[in-house]
Amino acid sequence: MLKFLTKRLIQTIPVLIGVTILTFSMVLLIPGDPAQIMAGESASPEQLELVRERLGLNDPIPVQYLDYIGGVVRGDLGNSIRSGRAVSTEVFGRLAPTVELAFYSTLLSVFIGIIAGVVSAVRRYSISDTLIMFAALFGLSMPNFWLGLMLIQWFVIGTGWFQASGWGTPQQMILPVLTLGTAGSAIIARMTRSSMLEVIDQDYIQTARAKGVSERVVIYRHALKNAMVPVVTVVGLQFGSLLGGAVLTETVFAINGLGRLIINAIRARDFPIVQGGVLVFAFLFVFVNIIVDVLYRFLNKRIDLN
Amino acid sequence: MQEEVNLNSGDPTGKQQFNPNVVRFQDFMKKFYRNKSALIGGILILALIIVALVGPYFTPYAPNTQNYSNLLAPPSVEHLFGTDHHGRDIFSRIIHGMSITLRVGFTSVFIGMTVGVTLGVISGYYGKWVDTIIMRFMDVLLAFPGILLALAVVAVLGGSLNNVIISVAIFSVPVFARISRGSTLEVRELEYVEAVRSLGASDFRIIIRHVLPNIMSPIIVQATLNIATSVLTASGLSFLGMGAQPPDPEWGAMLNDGRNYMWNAPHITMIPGIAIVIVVLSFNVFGDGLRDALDPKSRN
Amino acid sequence: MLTEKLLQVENLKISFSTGDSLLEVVSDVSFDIGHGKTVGIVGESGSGKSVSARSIMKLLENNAVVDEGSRIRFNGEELLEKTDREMRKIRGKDIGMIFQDPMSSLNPTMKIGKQISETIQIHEKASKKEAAARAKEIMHLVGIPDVDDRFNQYPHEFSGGMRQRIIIAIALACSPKLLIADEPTTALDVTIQAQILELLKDIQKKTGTSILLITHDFGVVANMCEDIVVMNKGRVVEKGSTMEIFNSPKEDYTKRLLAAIPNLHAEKSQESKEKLADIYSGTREKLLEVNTLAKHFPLGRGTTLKAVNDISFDIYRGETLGLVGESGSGKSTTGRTILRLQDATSGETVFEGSDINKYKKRQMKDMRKRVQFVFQDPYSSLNPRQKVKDIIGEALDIHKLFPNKKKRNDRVKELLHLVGLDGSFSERFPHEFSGGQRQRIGIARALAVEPDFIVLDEPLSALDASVQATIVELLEDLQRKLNLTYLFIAHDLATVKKLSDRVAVMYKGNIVELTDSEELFKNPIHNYTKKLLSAIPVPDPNYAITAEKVSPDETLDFSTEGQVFTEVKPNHWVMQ
Amino acid sequence: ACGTDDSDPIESGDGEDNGTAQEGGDLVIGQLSDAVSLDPHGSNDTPSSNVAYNIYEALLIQDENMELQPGLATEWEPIDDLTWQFTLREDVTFHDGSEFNAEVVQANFERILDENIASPRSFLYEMVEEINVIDEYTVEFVTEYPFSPLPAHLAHNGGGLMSAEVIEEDYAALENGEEPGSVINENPVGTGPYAFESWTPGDEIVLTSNEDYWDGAPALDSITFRVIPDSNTRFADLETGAIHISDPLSPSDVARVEGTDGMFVNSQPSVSLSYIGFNAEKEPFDNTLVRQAISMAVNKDDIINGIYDGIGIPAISSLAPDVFGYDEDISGLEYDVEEAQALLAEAGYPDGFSTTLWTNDNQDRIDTATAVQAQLEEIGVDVEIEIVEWGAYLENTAAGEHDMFILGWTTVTGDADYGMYPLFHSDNFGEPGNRTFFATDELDSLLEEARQSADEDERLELYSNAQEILVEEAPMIYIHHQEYLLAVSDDVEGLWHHPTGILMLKDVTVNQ
Ligand SMILES: Nc1ncnc2c1ncn2[C@@H]1O[C@H](COP(=O)(O)OP(=O)(O)OP(=O)(O)O)[C@@H](O)[C@H]1O
Ligand SMILES: Nc1ncnc2c1ncn2[C@@H]1O[C@H](COP(=O)(O)OP(=O)(O)OP(=O)(O)O)[C@@H](O)[C@H]1O
Ligand SMILES: [Mg+2]
Ligand SMILES: [Mg+2]
Ligand code: NI
Repeated sequence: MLKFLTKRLIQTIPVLIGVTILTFSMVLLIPGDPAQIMAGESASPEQLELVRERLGLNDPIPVQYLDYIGGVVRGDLGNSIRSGRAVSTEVFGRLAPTVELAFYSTLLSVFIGIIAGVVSAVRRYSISDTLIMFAALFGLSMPNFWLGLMLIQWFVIGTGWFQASGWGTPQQMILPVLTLGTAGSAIIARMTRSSMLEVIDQDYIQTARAKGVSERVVIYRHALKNAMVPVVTVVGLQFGSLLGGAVLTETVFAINGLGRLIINAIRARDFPIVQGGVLVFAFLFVFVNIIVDVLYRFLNKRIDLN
Repeated sequence: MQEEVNLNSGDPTGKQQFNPNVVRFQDFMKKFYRNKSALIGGILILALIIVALVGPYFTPYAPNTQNYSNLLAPPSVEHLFGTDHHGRDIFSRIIHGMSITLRVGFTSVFIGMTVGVTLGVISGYYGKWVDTIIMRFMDVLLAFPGILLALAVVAVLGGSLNNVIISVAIFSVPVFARISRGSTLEVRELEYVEAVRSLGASDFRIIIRHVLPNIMSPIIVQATLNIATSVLTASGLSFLGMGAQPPDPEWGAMLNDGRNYMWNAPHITMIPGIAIVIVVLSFNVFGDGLRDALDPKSRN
Repeated sequence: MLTEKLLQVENLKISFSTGDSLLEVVSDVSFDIGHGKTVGIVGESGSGKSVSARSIMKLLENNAVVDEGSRIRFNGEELLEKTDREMRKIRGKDIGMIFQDPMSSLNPTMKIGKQISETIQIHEKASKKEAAARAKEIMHLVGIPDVDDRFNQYPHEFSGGMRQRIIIAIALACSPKLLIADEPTTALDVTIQAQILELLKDIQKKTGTSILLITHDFGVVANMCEDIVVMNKGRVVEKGSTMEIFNSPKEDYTKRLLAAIPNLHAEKSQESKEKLADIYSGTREKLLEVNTLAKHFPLGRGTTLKAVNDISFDIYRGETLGLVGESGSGKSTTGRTILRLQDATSGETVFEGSDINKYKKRQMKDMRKRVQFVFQDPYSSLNPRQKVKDIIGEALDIHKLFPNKKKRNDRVKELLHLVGLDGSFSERFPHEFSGGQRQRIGIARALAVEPDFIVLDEPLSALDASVQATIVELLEDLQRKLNLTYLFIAHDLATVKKLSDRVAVMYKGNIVELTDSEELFKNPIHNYTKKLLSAIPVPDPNYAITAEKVSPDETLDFSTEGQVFTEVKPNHWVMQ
Repeated sequence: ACGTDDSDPIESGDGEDNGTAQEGGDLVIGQLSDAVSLDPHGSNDTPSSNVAYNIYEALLIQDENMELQPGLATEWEPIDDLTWQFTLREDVTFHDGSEFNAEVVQANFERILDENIASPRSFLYEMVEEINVIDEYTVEFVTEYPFSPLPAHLAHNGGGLMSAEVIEEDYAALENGEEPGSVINENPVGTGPYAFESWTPGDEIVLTSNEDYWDGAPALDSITFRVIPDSNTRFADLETGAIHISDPLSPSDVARVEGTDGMFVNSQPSVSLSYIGFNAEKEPFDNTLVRQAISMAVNKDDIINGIYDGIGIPAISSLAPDVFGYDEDISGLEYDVEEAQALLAEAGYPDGFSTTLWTNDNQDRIDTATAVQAQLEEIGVDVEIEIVEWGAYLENTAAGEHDMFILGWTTVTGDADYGMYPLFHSDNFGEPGNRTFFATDELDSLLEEARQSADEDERLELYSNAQEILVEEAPMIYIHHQEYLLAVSDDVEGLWHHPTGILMLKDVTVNQ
């Protein structure tokens, strides 16, 4: 296991290099000039030239890339083109809400999703199965902002129990977590259901039944663990994509998170921020995926990760 | 080469003249029919396709005709689903937008699934450095902001509908890859895979015949659900100039349009939302049925 | 309230819906079991034994239909009318069940120990710790070595026989009133089998448990049962006390069945003797040469399990090498490793002159056609989503032996016939078969490509005597005609003796004795071999297994430390 | 500040100035986006200006009628064609305690014009050649060419003045490889009524009352600018009292605010314009008749009523009524489909033609495009709408790759020069503002003459002519002058909204 972990951590490096290269190529591909955006729309050509020179934008791309990597190795992610602040300050300053939001929402969606999925599978084709499917599909088909705004309407304006914007207190955190968690639980529920159905008429489930253990134990202890691999994959993806920025939800609830930062940076062609953000994402992602792989192994000892 | 060698006296009993491939398919269909949900799902999908194809000829209004004297009207006899903020008839727009929405949702999922599952299964099956390379590459893709990728696609290929489909498909490749890899890791350790390997089956054969059928159900679930997310993602990219552009009545775009009117005219958001639900529901019901039909143990 | 009989089964009728038709597999089956009694069900493979047994627990496949006229009364209560919730209270506590298929009956993702202690925890309201202690005790009782380590392992790390013992342990954990044991000892060597049977009797004595024992092994029946029910083709053909049935069977089928019991004292054929002469004189071609082959499994915490410990032997073309030994001694592992289904830890397997561990892809594929494996656990080696015709036809497709599907399917039907199955079965899925039928599907699959060499890992363990005889005949026939070579792993020593030219005895990863079969059975030298031979149950109700035959494991622990394999007599090798 | 930035559809309020300042109060403003920079020279967006306006003061200010009033300068007069002289207010100190004097003014403007700083606001002062300190409280601006709107430009918040010490420190940091403005952003020091307290990027900026303010300490204890991007969320926060002002308010929400107790709508006619530009260098838009035809085929009332809920006024030219130089006697091209068709036929397109209309992803603009598309269909012009992402949009419209496009412009100086020169002078093709690539020699010289003339009447005359030409030539469809809308809590008093989009907070009080 230790070997596996070290190996995977080492593999982070090529991933990080990969994303930085990809981001740099985007700079080449997409229109929009950071110098222009920084210097303002009305800057004179001479001014632009100066800005480009100062930002090193005139160097050949490989040189810029190496400069950048050199900086990263020294722990310097550069400065935002738009605000001039250090990228690390901007990015890490927003990491906490994003990670917290992702974490709590995933927790919630795992909780709701698995229970709903199990109920759905156990009572296949019953009313509750159908209702859960409807709810899940509705949750998926309506964009996140919809639920977010509805929750604000009901629980902020309607009852005054919660706060609509910001992040930190429970009053601020519950609604966004609910918004994201509900959406996430939809897919987890569906995945759990189908995966459970695969497992539920296996012989060893009969054995468990023959032992006389309660149906709850049969389902949650025997069947569920065997059905978890696809579910864990989806949860990992879910968590990852939330880390990658739940932009719509962050926007609706005015949460000062990474997702919004990156989107704004992309729109402003603030590439140092984008680079920094993507690097952090990549790192988190690799990390989440390591956890997922370790969980695979935990769930099923036959899975050989090496 | 040695087919004439007869091991024992056992007389060949195959008297029926049939093509086993056809039988296999018929068999599948038989089960499929017996399965109510598959049938309902199939009928729904068929109905959707028919409506998408011929519906536009029968709508009460043109989808883009504006009427500024009748904005945001709630559903009524005259306007079944009400009108939007340009006074357009939402019912007609829903019908007209169906084919484009279905196309975006279905095609992008199909492409993403094909590529993703291929990569995921190869990765999970072979493991070792193949797994490392493919999965780290998927990590890169996942970590990379989709918008940036979409921007690049627009810059290089332009903003056509096909390109939005490609972009959305690219986003879903790592999702399918990870799901199919996870399940493959499990299946490849099972004894029957070992048994087939001992018969000398090629890896390709094992993957196609033995791994894939046994990892289908999470893939089916992901695919049927992804139709909804793809429609939403695709319309989320329209601000980059990708895909459906106004006034095309693409559902995801209609849904987003309603955002400013959620309080005075909630139906503008709800109706396309429900329309998407219905499409996704059809595919999900169908997917459930497909799963059951593929499962030899569930026969009713 | 004590009714006269603990279990009364009346007019049990069960059908399966397959495709469009209803298939009646159990018809009008009636029998009963008294308190503290043991009733054996014997009968043809596929005759409905397991289905009947499962129906008592109400754990049938969902496509099964129990006819309305059927009655199953347990302790005076009608089980068929009980709801699932009510049944749950009965299962495990009042009725324990040992399922036929040990691998698929264990939860692959739950630790072995937990699977046993769980039952104890529920039914005896024991604490986690107590339950674990009890579980370890039971594991010890069923003969699992190194219980503390094994407690935390997973089913796939257990040998076939060990898994079966775990299933037994689970069923015994709560001393139920009725124990339904469906072929409980098929994968066990005779010493452990004896130990288990003794254990069952012991429990019965202490708690008055009734046992419904399904088995094909008349030795076991003779030793255990008061009454016997003989089934054939879904019907009860004969019922009676053990003595009656053994001594004066009435029905033809019963007579045939009894006649087919292999005889340990039969002389070896002339043919076999000639073969041995060839081998010993060195004129017979060596097909396979195994040199200091080892396979180790990590046990965690740095320790390794030497499942196969530097063994060497040769296999000659056209011979049958029997491989017997204690459950968990490494027989299956040996088989898998020499076919490179698992990578060896060290050592080499020379197949026709070159080490298969160094084979290139092409050579490998070629070898895979010529060498086949029949897996010990038939169910899990069959792809659940494939029809039998595709399972058996797979190898034919892989090696492109038939130009079209029709010819291929004809061939599949022919193979099914060979192993005694109906051609129409080719359209079914694996879960729709009985244990013995699945086993034969595995054999048919191996025979399909007409290989040169087959490793048969307990190929007959689930078959009744008559079918067993058919298969043995088939194997011998093929060997004669096509000069096939077998590595025959089994615990049924009579069959091993009949089929094998030479026999190797494995014990704890080592081959402790190797000689021709006649010699081995006449003059066993190694202590383990002696123990083994003495534990063979005799298919005669007059000879019960005696207590001293069932050795506690201390005496069974014949150390092999520092010993070498030496030829004590001509062609008789023993670890000393 | 050409107002093209899509994230600032700015709102404004009428001066409901009750004057009775109560002591204390903490005002919280929920706004669409965060300030980019608190360096007054370092940004050009409305949120930044809104914050900066309270910290820094300029030499002059514009009142609600866009009339110039004394700021940090008490008097100003042109010395000759090229020279303006300003007398500075005495006894003004910065938040850090340093003195305000002529040298500070010089240091500030030299910084704006320093190419190394690359200030996005330098365009406002590019005509300034030198800044001379005459004595401690007198300063002189010398321009390259006669430029009469200079005082108006100096009233722009880009001319906000900061402490010379901070400027020095910032320069020092620049030497060390920091970005310009990095020191100022951390420690913005001005003379304004509120002093900088803290800034959590992306979240909020807090200002506190400057007790030593030269005009007396302001009423509020603090002002917090919170970023709340979603208008519905801002509404909810306003409703629950978490914020006091929601900026901006979208027209479709006006009814909702009006229907809710405890809040009101504050609206302020703006000096901004929304327009649809043609590419006058491309066929068929190089043809004046075509441009006129299309302009006449667009029903501005429908757009204003349908999309902006009737808020705002139809535009005739690029100048809003409040802008100096606006001529109310000029009438624009009237909506007339038949005439439009006739013109199109005359231009050689009796059956219309196909073209594209670009917009960025601003919802109002997309809706405008959608409406225009339907309207142009009536004269046979087949319009395809393309949404273009903001970065690409700016780049591609500046490069002239478009056919038609939708954009806006805010005359932040309140002077016609700024409302016309960048948009229509041939020097300003592309990036600087003239994305229609329309220019005529006549217009060029009118605009040049007008900016150089010191005589107000003459300037009015010249601009009137220019407006006539712009109506006639129709280089763009002038859609409307929006109104800045705010949702304000009833607890807030004394708030008004400047026509350039800035919130005037000096005299605000909050009942708590
Ligand atoms: N799920 C099923 N669907 C259809 N047929 C089935 C199913 N399960 C069992 N059968 C059939 O029912 C018959 C009886 O099976 P059963 O398992 O009871 O046999 P058995 O007597 O236990 O045989 P064995 O000794 O081989 O285990 C067999 O012919 C088998 O093919
Ligand atoms: N994959 C594995 N991981 C760990 N241990 C294993 C594994 N496979 C087998 N073993 C161990 O190796 C030993 C030998 O197992 P093997 O299956 O070869 O026994 P066997 O002689 O075939 O026994 P049986 O007659 O019970 O089938 C056993 O102790 C078993 O627990
Ligand atoms: Mg059976
Ligand atoms: Mg074995
Ligand atoms: Ni501007």
